[in-house]
Amino acid sequence: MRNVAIRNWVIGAGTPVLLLAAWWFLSANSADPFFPPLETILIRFQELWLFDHFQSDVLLSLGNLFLGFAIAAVAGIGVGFVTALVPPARWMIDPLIHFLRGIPPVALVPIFISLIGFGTQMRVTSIALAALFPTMIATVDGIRSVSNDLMDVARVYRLSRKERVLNVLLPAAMPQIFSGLQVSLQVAFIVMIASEMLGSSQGIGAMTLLAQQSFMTADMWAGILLLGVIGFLVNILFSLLKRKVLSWYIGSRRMARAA
Amino acid sequence: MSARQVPVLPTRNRKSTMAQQPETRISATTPRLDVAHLAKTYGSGDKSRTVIEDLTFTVDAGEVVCIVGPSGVGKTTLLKCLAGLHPASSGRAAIDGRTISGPPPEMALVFQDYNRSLMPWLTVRKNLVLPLRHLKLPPAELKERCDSALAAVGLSHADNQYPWQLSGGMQQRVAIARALAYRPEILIMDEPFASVDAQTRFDLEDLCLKIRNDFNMTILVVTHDIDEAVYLADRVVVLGSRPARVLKVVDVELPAPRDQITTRSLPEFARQRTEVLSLIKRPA
Amino acid sequence: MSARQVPVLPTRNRKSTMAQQPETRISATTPRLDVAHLAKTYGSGDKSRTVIEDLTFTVDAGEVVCIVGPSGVGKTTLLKCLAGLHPASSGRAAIDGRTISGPPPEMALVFQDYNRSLMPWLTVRKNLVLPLRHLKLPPAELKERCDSALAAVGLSHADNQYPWQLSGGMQQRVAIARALAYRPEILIMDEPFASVDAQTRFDLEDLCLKIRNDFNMTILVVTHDIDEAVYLADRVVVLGSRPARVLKVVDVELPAPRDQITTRSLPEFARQRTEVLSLIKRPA
Amino acid sequence: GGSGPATAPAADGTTTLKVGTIGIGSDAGIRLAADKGYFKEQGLNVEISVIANPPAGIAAAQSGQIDLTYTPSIPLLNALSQNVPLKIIAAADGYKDGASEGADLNRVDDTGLLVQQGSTINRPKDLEGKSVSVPARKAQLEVTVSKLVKDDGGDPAKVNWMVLDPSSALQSLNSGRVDAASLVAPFTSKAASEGNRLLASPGVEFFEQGAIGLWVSGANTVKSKEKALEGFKTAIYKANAYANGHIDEAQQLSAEITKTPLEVVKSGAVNYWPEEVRLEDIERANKNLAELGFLSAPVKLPADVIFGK
Amino acid sequence: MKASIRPYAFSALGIAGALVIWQVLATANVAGNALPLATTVFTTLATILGTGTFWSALGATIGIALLALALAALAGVVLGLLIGSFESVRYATLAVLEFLKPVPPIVILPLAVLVLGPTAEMALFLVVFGCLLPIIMQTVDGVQGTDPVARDTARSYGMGEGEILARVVLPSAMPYIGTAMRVAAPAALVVTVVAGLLGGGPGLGQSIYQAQAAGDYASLYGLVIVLGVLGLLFQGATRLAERRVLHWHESYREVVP
Ligand SMILES: Nc1ncnc2c1ncn2[C@@H]1O[C@H](COP(=O)(O)OP(=O)(O)OP(=O)(O)O)[C@@H](O)[C@H]1O
Ligand SMILES: Nc1ncnc2c1ncn2[C@@H]1O[C@H](COP(=O)(O)OP(=O)(O)OP(=O)(O)O)[C@@H](O)[C@H]1O
Ligand SMILES: [Mg+2]
Ligand SMILES: [Mg+2]
Repeated sequence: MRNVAIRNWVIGAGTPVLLLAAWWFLSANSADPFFPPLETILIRFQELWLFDHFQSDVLLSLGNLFLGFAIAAVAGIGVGFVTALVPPARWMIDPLIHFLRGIPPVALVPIFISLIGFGTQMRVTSIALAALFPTMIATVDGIRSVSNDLMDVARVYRLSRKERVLNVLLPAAMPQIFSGLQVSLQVAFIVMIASEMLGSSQGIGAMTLLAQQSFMTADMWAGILLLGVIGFLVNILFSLLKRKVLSWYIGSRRMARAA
Repeated sequence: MSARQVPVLPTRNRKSTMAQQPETRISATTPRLDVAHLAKTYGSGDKSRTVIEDLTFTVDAGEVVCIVGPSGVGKTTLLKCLAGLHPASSGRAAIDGRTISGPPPEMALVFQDYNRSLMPWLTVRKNLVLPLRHLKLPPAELKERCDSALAAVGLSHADNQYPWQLSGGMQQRVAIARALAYRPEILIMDEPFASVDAQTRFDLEDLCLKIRNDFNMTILVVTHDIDEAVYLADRVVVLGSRPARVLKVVDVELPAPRDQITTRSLPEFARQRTEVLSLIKRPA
Repeated sequence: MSARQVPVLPTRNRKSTMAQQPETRISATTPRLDVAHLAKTYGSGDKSRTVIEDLTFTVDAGEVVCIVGPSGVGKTTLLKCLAGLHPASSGRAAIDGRTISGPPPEMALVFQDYNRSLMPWLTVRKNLVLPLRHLKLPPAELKERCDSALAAVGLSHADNQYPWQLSGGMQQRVAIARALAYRPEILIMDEPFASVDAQTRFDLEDLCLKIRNDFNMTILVVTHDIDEAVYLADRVVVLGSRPARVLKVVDVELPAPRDQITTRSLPEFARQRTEVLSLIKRPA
Repeated sequence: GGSGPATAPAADGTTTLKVGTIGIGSDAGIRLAADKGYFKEQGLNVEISVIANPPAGIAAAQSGQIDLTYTPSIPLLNALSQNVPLKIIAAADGYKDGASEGADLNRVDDTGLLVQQGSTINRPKDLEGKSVSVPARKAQLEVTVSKLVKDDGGDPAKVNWMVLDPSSALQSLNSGRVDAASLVAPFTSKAASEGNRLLASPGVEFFEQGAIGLWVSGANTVKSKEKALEGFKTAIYKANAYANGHIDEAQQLSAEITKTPLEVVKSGAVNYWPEEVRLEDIERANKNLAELGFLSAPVKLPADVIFGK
Repeated sequence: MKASIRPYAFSALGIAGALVIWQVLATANVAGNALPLATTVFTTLATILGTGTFWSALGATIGIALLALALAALAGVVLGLLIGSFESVRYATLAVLEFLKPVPPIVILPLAVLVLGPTAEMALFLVVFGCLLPIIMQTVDGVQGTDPVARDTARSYGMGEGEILARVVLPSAMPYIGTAMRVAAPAALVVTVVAGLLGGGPGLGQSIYQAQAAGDYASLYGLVIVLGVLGLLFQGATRLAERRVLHWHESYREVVP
């Protein structure tokens, strides 16, 4: 039993280390302009991001990301509730929502530019708008799949409308809302990068794209690495939040599996 | 489990027509619950399906009535009509003469799907508290009600656990405790003891009889277990055929303080259960 | 439901040590199933939890043995050890003297969580066929086995439906039919009739006794219903306390062709059930 | 003499060359070569596809995904500075010798720096602290405008560069979201016709003369398709000469390619298609880039960077 | 009868309302030429639909998206079954997968463009990269989510490991895979377009880029509308496929009264 745990731990930690080592040694003497040595990439990473452009670019990008995502989350859940609870509203905007959802958010960026310019508002608006849909759709799905049994309980014990929304519908739909939020976060991340391709060339996405266009491949790799690390960390942060809020759901799922 | 040593549930303090009019308690002329020519059809048009056609029976105040009948006959449907969750298609169900048109405030319902009727995101205690919120009770009483209800079903130790951390039988008891903490005047339970082991089942049956005595609660129980029906009930309503109708209402005449060992070994008990059994066993 | 008019299940054609050595059938000296000092501990280290400590009992060929005991005592755990799904922590369980180390081919298990043991993506018939595939039976026999098993549990009409289109009791019967179609020599069932109504339950109990007689099947049933245990069993194993141990093995001496009405009204029946009951009811 | 398997002509004796362009007015040159059959004369079958931007074209060319790409000299120098193996095959567009000494610079330069009619910006130095749109960072327009600012005594680092596609840039200029826009034809003439003022012609002031737009191949392609590229060069120069001699016909084609009305094309700069690539012109740009700080040092151009020289 | 028509009436109302608002805003000239009239856009769209280049771009987009989706599904399910079934493989890949999972394809777009150029292969690579990980992760979840009771049932009836994998584990992982595909299908389309828009790959993305570069807003909006409709079709198709394959699953069961 113990041996298995240790073995798993070794495998789990060892493989990434091994892969990094392989990358390091295989690329060490690379002359290919597109695959520079890992060492060069890491040096550029340190020079570029720690902490030269940290404030001006990294924080700027992250600020837009979080602001846009927060707006999307609040609006998505709110609109989702209204849509789910008022059938005529749902019938009216459902087709439009699914239509808009099929449009790549990146394709909308030029339209936003022409409508609201290319400043921070444009970036935040495009992030928020694109990230709104997954949360909203998940919220509607979540509310509609709340079991009738729970709603019957709420009626039998005569819970008020407010209690029903806050104490039954919201928590019951939470697991689905969270998976919607997770998709929203991914979309927000994508649009964050895309929105930086135009306007003032500040931000991680803009710098990475610029590095690519001027053939500074080490810089481009450093940017990709940074974006990967940020995506990873943001995802971990989100998972922690989810674990806290949905501890009951995760626990019950685990229980159902182990039973 | 110590349901037999049930802590005394304190007398309820909610306004109660019953408590204020003690003379009606024994009066058989004003039934507490009155089901008259009740019919229920699901759906409409081609897809309509009549589950209950013409059901008539009454439940007096302070009575325990059990409903038995084959699976799918419409027992749960009947209870949902009584609880005001489904409107009756015709006929009527009334409490104290008032026709039921929405969930009546003096009633609580323990659902058949106990595992789906508990909120999985709330601990056991919070599940009990949820329906009590809008009663705006003083905190001390709130706590006291939950404590005694949990003690009554033998789950005092589990109050901080989540429903999904409990075994099926324990979940079922949480659903019962929630109804007890609500202190209804009429308690309706749909196969409430289906998932508990024999010992706990006996304890809960006795708890049921005890709260009836202590609070003069009116109790309606659906069960598949005919022994249980006979042991618990003052009267057993036997439902049969589809659409559902009352085959017979059997009056159970067993001596008053019932006891799991002695009551069940009475010859009269055997006679009564055989009667119900033969009603059910006849070819559909 | 017409389990009472059970179509005769044809004699099995699978190789069977039993069938070839008829003399052992009645011999009490070589028990079919032998549980000796069985112990089962879940987990290891600090988190370990001993569920079964030292369990010893035997089941003879052609016998029906019922196991009763409080919820969570370890009945399901015991059955999973017998079915070779969990290894025993110490002691041993053996079939015909062979220690069980993996799922034994002559055994079928009906799970307590019947609704989770049916594959929701397969129709009722395909659920029955699934475990028969690797037996490589001729198509005609395959069909015949499924037909008769479905008829036996009264579900011939439902063979093209999906499990989730059926009521709980019907699902449970599908799980039983699957085991019947597999034609095991030893049938182990974990609370197999918990979700069926009284009438169907009686029918299935009688089916159980019938297949034992027709095929000399050895049957082990876990149940919460003490009446059922006494009605079905040749012997009742009463489990108690935690970790689980055998409180007593009660020999049931009721006349051979049992009948729901007459057997249950025998004074001897009442005596036996009271004995089991009092064993269970004593304070834990 | 490269005669690898890739040079093997098709059954009908023609070799296929995949060429990437960015879809601008000077594409009239290559279009003429195709339309007039100059490629066919050389036994070539040229497939033209549109690429998003010169760096993408360079990437595609070096990896062999396409055989030739259009690129201005600045992205090429950027790539060469990072050791991307490329060769210049032929000239695609540029300025006549002595163009920078002419009076009407806007008639030769298809790039332009524009401000609103009433703007307070009157000379490149005034751009300090102002927002100026460019189609891409560190690319031709940023570099050339930077030189204007620097030559005028200003500091290009103090300019607020905004990346905008030309139509958004024009719109932003009109609505005052940017203070100046650097544009390429046909947007320069569009901007002028919408009431904006041309401040300078950065292209010709930077490059002065010679080839700017180039047809470029990856080093591997040059090895394996030497003969075909030789043919391409011949055909292109024949077309360039024809275009220079038949401006009306070329402008007609330009209008088609860029989907702009012919009047707008005619009102803008007149394209010029050079008939050779001179190392000194490239070196001049190279030196300017280094002086402006876009390159840490001038790229050491290999002796054979220009194909066939 | 009346009740079943109402939703559609409201939907039509919603769409009509949106179009009217658009037309009014455009007529009021709130965003200059950046917001053309709805009517202009639809007439432009009609002309675009008449051109061959549009259809070949549309074909390229759909082709790339579908091919990549198929590749990703095949590889993802196989890898997912492998990772989900063997603990050591799972531990070995855990960290790498967790790192790659949140990395959107747009992050490696610059690299893909550099190495593969503005080609169909580049778009294909990006789409596969974007769809593969969610499918792998979901399949692993599905394998792990296989009900142990179902697995035990199969074992107790003497079914072999391979048979259990094919007949029990795979079907019960199907709903997870279905969810992954439903998310992946529109995503595949989106990434294909992005690869064209930002990386110069072939297809509608490139057409949008060209329309935008030329300041041709009517075409730009027309193409965006085409994408919206295409997205709807993709979603509809995956939903339909899922309903067929997963008709037995809770979310698709037709309730029999
Ligand atoms: N919402 C509904 N719509 C249509 N038919 C329904 C609905 N609910 C129940 N039914 C049908 O009504 C009949 C009676 O169902 P009900 O649940 O009342 O049976 P029951 O007597 O409680 O059975 P059990 O003992 O199995 O709980 C069943 O045949 C069922 O299929
Ligand atoms: N996989 C497991 N790991 C750890 N503990 C377990 C596991 N399975 C069961 N247990 C524990 O073992 C004990 C016995 O469980 P088991 O399911 O055997 O009880 P049971 O007698 O079948 O109860 P019931 O009548 O409710 O079905 C329980 O306390 C349970 O929590
Ligand atoms: Mg019911
Ligand atoms: Mg069990």
